[in-house]
Amino acid sequence: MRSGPSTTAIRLTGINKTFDGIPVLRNVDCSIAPGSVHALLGGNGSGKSTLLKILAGVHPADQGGTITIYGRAYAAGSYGPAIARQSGLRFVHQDLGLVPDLTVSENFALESGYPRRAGMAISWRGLRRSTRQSLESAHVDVDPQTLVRDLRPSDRTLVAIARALRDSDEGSHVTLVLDEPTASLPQHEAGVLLEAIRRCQSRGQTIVYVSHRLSEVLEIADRISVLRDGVLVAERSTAGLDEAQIVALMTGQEAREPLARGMPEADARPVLTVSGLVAGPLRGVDLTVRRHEIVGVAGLLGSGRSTLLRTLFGNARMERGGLEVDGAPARLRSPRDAIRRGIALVPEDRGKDAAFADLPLWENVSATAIRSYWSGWRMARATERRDATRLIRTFGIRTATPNAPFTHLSGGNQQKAVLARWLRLDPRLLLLDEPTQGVDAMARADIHELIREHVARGNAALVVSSDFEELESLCHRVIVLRGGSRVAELTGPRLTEAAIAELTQITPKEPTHD
Amino acid sequence: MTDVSPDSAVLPDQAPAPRRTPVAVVGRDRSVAGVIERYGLLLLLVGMVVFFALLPSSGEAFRSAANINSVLASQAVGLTVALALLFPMAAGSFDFSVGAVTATSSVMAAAAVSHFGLPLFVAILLAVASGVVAGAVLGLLVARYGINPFIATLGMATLLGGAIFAYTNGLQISKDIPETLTDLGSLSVFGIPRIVLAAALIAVAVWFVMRHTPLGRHLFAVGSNASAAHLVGLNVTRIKFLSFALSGLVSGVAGVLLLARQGAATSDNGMNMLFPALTAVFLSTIVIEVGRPSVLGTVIGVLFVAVSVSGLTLVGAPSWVSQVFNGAALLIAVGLAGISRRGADPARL
Amino acid sequence: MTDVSPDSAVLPDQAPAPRRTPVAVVGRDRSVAGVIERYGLLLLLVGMVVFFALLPSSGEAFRSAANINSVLASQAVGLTVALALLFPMAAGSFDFSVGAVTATSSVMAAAAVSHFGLPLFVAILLAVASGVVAGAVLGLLVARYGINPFIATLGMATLLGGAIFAYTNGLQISKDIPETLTDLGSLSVFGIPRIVLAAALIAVAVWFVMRHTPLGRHLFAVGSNASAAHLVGLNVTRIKFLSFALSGLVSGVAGVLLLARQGAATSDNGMNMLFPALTAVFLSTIVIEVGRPSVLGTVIGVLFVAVSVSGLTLVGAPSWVSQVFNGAALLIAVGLAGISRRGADPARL
Amino acid sequence: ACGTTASQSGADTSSSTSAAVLDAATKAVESGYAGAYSEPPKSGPKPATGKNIWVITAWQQVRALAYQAEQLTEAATTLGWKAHTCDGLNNANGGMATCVRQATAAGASGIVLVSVDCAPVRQALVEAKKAGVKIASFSGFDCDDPTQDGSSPLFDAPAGYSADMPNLASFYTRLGTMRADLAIAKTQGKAKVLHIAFHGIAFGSYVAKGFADRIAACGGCEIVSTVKIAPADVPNIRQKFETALVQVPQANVVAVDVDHFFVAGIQPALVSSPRKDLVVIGNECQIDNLDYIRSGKGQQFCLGASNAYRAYTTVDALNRVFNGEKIVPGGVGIQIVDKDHNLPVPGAEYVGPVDFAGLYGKTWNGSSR
Ligand SMILES: Nc1ncnc2c1ncn2[C@@H]1O[C@H](COP(=O)(O)OP(=O)(O)OP(=O)(O)O)[C@@H](O)[C@H]1O
Ligand SMILES: Nc1ncnc2c1ncn2[C@@H]1O[C@H](COP(=O)(O)OP(=O)(O)OP(=O)(O)O)[C@@H](O)[C@H]1O
Ligand SMILES: [Mg+2]
Ligand SMILES: [Mg+2]
Repeated sequence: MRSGPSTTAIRLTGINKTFDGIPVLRNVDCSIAPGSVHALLGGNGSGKSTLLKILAGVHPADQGGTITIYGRAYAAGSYGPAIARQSGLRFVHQDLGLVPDLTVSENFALESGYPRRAGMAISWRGLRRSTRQSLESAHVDVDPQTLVRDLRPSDRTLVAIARALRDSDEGSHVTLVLDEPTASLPQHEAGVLLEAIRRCQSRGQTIVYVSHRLSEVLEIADRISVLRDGVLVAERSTAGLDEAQIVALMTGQEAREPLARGMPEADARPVLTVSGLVAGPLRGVDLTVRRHEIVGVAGLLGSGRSTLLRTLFGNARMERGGLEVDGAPARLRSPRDAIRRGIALVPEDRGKDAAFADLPLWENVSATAIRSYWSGWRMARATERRDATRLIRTFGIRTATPNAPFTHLSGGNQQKAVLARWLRLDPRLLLLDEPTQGVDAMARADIHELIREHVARGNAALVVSSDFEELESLCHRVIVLRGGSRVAELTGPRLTEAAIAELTQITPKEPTHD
Repeated sequence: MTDVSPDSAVLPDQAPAPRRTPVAVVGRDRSVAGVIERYGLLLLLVGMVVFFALLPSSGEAFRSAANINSVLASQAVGLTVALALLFPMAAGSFDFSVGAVTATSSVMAAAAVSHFGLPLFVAILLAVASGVVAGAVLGLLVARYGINPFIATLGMATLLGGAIFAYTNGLQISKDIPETLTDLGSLSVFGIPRIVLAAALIAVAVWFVMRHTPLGRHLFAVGSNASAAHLVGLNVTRIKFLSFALSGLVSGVAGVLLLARQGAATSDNGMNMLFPALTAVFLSTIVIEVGRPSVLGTVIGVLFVAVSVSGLTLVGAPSWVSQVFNGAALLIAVGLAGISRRGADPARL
Repeated sequence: MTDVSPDSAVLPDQAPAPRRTPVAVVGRDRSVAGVIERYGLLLLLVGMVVFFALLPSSGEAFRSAANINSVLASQAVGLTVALALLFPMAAGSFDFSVGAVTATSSVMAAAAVSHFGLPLFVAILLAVASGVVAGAVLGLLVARYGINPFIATLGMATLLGGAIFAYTNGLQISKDIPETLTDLGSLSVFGIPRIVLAAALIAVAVWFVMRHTPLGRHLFAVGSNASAAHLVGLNVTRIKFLSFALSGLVSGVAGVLLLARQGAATSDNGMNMLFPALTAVFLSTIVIEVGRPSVLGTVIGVLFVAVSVSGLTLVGAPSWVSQVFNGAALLIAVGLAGISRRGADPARL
Repeated sequence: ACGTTASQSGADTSSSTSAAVLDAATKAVESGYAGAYSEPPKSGPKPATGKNIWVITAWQQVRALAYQAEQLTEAATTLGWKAHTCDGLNNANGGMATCVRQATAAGASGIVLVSVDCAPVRQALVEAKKAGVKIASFSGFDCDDPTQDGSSPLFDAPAGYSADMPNLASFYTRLGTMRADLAIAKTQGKAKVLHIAFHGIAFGSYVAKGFADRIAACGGCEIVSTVKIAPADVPNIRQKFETALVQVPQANVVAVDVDHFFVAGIQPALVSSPRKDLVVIGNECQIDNLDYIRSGKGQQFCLGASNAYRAYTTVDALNRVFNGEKIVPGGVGIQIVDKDHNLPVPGAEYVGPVDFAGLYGKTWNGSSR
């Protein structure tokens, strides 16, 4: 059946999908050449993840479509996860598909199957061994016995990727399908991933890749398909393309010029002063953030960036150190305290720390402001809904209705909703942990604009991002954390993506084989 | 790592099952399937009422004001107990102690007037306070020490049942229960039993708190994702604590109503009030605001069961029929909701 | 070209990558608090056994082999029912029907031999099959139609209770129950009651399935996060269905054991088996593998309650004492776990 | 098998009660007020020595059962035996059988079953018998009773309270018959009865049968509605009762087969009901029900059959079994209790007109001398 070279690895024809009567994909035809790196692009909510889930057999497509994999055609109704797996498809979904209460090795086994002893009992030892090997060959430093819920978000991503890259049942008919794998990965890890993708390609494997990091796409993709509002609007080679052209394809409009970053007033008063902060992995960090200033924090995986933000938000214990907010000493024992002092945190782990998954979107957007709608004797529900609806529009959150449960939103739109929730408070100090993860290029520009406007009104922001390009374009100043302390600060012309990358990277142990 | 929900892990103990997956757009789905899903139980209830009211063998008696009042009044206490359950359920915990707390409160009130000769209003205060204390202790255990609410509340229920028995020695307390109180259980105003009005008042109050105060919204936020609730500045410990304390408060009031209605406090441990209350609250999650427990839904759930008991008694169906009927009705009610939902979205799990 | 500001003391390429320590691994926490949390209930159980064994008023009788066997044997059926609960609980759903299914299966087996004169093994097959069918129906309702498991299983329990009553008319079936079967309930092998061995065998089988087969692990995966499980291609519908079918299977077996043990089938609806089973399963979540139900933990949970009942009976304590004791013991057991956990991690809320 | 059935008995063609029937009922009621007790046996074996017995009750939460256990303990202590009570916990997790087996394990010489019927503990009894434990019943039906499916009997000392009520079935049937006589007499043969029966419990079927049979024999009487309460219905009993009362406005008698049903909801329903003209007859004179009768509201009658006396009779039977002798009936009767007759002082249980303790003491001591 797998004899004879196919000209396409995967061909999707006439794929339609509706949720609750709302069309999400409309008659999508798409083909992917074997051995190519094929990027699937589109704005938030354009249907990329849905398309990939259909390819995974997780969502059934509406009647009429066909999925063809290496020459074998399946009607939409007869396709399922088992077929996808047998056909050599491996996935890293946008929300990873890791089960939090199982160990890393069990999460591997969920997809690759459990090794058995004598055809009966699970061979736990064998599973641990094979998992450790897969993790090692993907350069992921995680104990296979750890529960996934105890991993940091970035490690979770790495684990999911390592699971997809596992080199059991190797073969050229393997297709890797990656949905925004690098959204919250620091540059180094992202680099390792891209390297691995190239290696897979060189083995003849096919890669389908979704990302909002267009530079990355241009770097590795051979071809791109662009979705707009569920319609496939373009499919072409990357040769000769630039980012602006891609954005134009995604939006149907000319790309806007990125705005130059303004410089803060020289004599600005500090909003936040931290001295000798010791918490978790942090070993004495000094930091000042002034009014009108956006300060970036760069560092490696596990360098303590999130811990820094969480400490400043009262959500992690500060073991030692001094903290001043607006010139006055502050003791933040809980997020509540922090919010009272005008601090806001957009956490990096959306699913765990931000999403009220089953509550409607409008309640999610209102979550930080519930009390303010108390009119003395009852909730001003109408006002609350109106305000939420306005914010949904301002932040360009794509949804059928403000009543849609949060989980039904696309990843990027969820992130926008979380941002909206915090920006509406007009906080003095915005703490942003991977603020634009999963957000499309256009919306990211809009969000950057909102942050700049916010800061321009006399506030400040502290931004953690693994996307150094974002740090460069957004921040006035970037500090670099390493080994629990601040090792560098970049400002002005020295603040470039390359400089940040260089400062954060440690002896990049290049993959030795191949 | 600050983790708000301690070891919620695999068990459904923290979040009651219906709220794990959002089943549909809350309150706004106007498709046919959506309407069936949201109003299915109400339609079944109405259908049942019409059926028994028109059936020759039951109709006349069923339609009589006396019977309607009896059906309503008989559910007043049960409804109040179910309302008490709503708070912890909204905040994501089970509370298996509501029945036992209600029973304790009723014994407390009866003992206060009958054994200690305290004035009625003091007795009522004591009874309600006993409910609040029981709730507060549970709140402390669950919210502050992160104890599995199922075991904590079941332990509390067992303990209270034992305490009631130890105190009453299995006898009921019926002497000197003031008529002011029992009148509340027996008399009517404008043809409506007072106790029904009392329960309705409590229902409105609970509805108001759940729907029109920040606390109500906070409860749902904590129930949905405690960690996220903590990070938007809610005091999760306090809110969980309050959910149990409020549950105790309402259970305490239910105990006073129970005494008013029975005219005596029995040594019953109240556990038989638990399942009807749980059923009503769970039924409420498939009505109107699908996916979350609601006051209106609870009222419908309580009536649903009460009407079937009354109607089947009138028809003269043997006991097993009413059991089989109730079982089947539950399955049909939720089945209807489930199937209409599926019809709307075959993709859903 | 890259300008490093003055405060960069350390060179970029020398900083060691921070070694990440996993915060908590199931079954690996070796701190004192962790041990108390994981073994607290076991320690309490051992303490209780020692206490009753040494107490003059109960010691001699309590220590006797006959009493030990009687305590163990008395819990064989209860343990099996609790084990039946484990599957749906692991997969994240409540199952309130296990008791009713057990009762149905025992009536089925008794009716088959007594009323229809079928051979014993056919009767057993029928009984077990009836459990599987009930479980499968529930599985269909919950897994396929997304019906709230609480209402579905409670509806099923009510329905089965009614059906049992309709069939037995409230009477018992005790004629012609074969001795081969009742011997299983009464006799011992090597001094151990056969029924204990049977329950132990079932426990080992359940443990094996839960821990050492993909299906068992898939149950936990679905219970932990159904949508993630769905994303990795697990057939969530099928797994949930199987969890109920397996629960029905084990309940069916429990029914046969019940018949063997009682020597007669009663018209009881089995609901009184539910709470002990639920309690044991919830207690199991605070033992050994904290946060998830386990077979070993369930065994400990069952024994915990059984030993207290036996000991207190021998001491001659009045009924309310054993209730208060049980309630308090539950609270203490989980309280200990909760407090030691807090001690271990001050950052936790 | 319908819960609400109009009487279809052969008597309904004649619409009035014959004088003979009314007369018989009135006589029965008169003797009922007097109390149809006789006396304990005058002779018997001397108390067996070194015995320890286990009293196994269905559920100690039920006050009546706890009281019966106390009385059994007291009687056993009088004989110089050790007595131990075990709570069957309403058979949660087979608690009743557990008790039997625990008693066997603890080396009991005898067990007394209180409200524990044979079938649910059958296998445990078989084991106990093998171990030489003697089995007595205070109020449990033996396995040969039709309600227990009529297999072979297992009790050594089945309950037998008097010569004319030699077994439990006849005892409970008699309670029903007496209630019917009371209803007939109090309505001058025009009883229109709302009958609340306990369905699905062994004794309930006998009580209901005794009642229904007697009413059927009364031409002018009729059971206008029967509400059958199964154990699962007890929580809903008030509503079921109120609904039924609405349906039968013509009823003038409420006959309730179990006193506990009053506590469970019928009493408050009656108290708040506008129907003050009803004759309300309960069953076995539980202590709470005596208070109801005393209060003058709701329940007006109950039928006392001294629990304490029954306890002594049971223990006496067990003593005879220990001594290898035949059981002798005890002489327990049934007495009508109302506001003006036979009501014990407040807070006291009904013990009946006979000094059974003294008489049994004499029997036991006399023979030991
Ligand atoms: N389960 C669901 N129920 C209802 N609507 C859904 C569901 N899943 C996705 N949608 C809707 O389908 C649309 C496409 O979502 P999808 O996740 O495919 O977008 P995406 O292109 O991956 O976006 P992003 O870049 O933000 O990840 C969105 O409007 C979303 O709201
Ligand atoms: N209280 C603590 N004591 C010791 N180690 C801790 C503590 N809190 C967190 N850590 C560890 O410190 C490391 C840094 O975590 P953090 O999430 O702050 O890093 P990060 O730079 O944000 O990494 P990422 O790239 O994953 O977002 C993690 O390995 C975490 O497990
Ligand atoms: Mg997406
Ligand atoms: Mg981080």
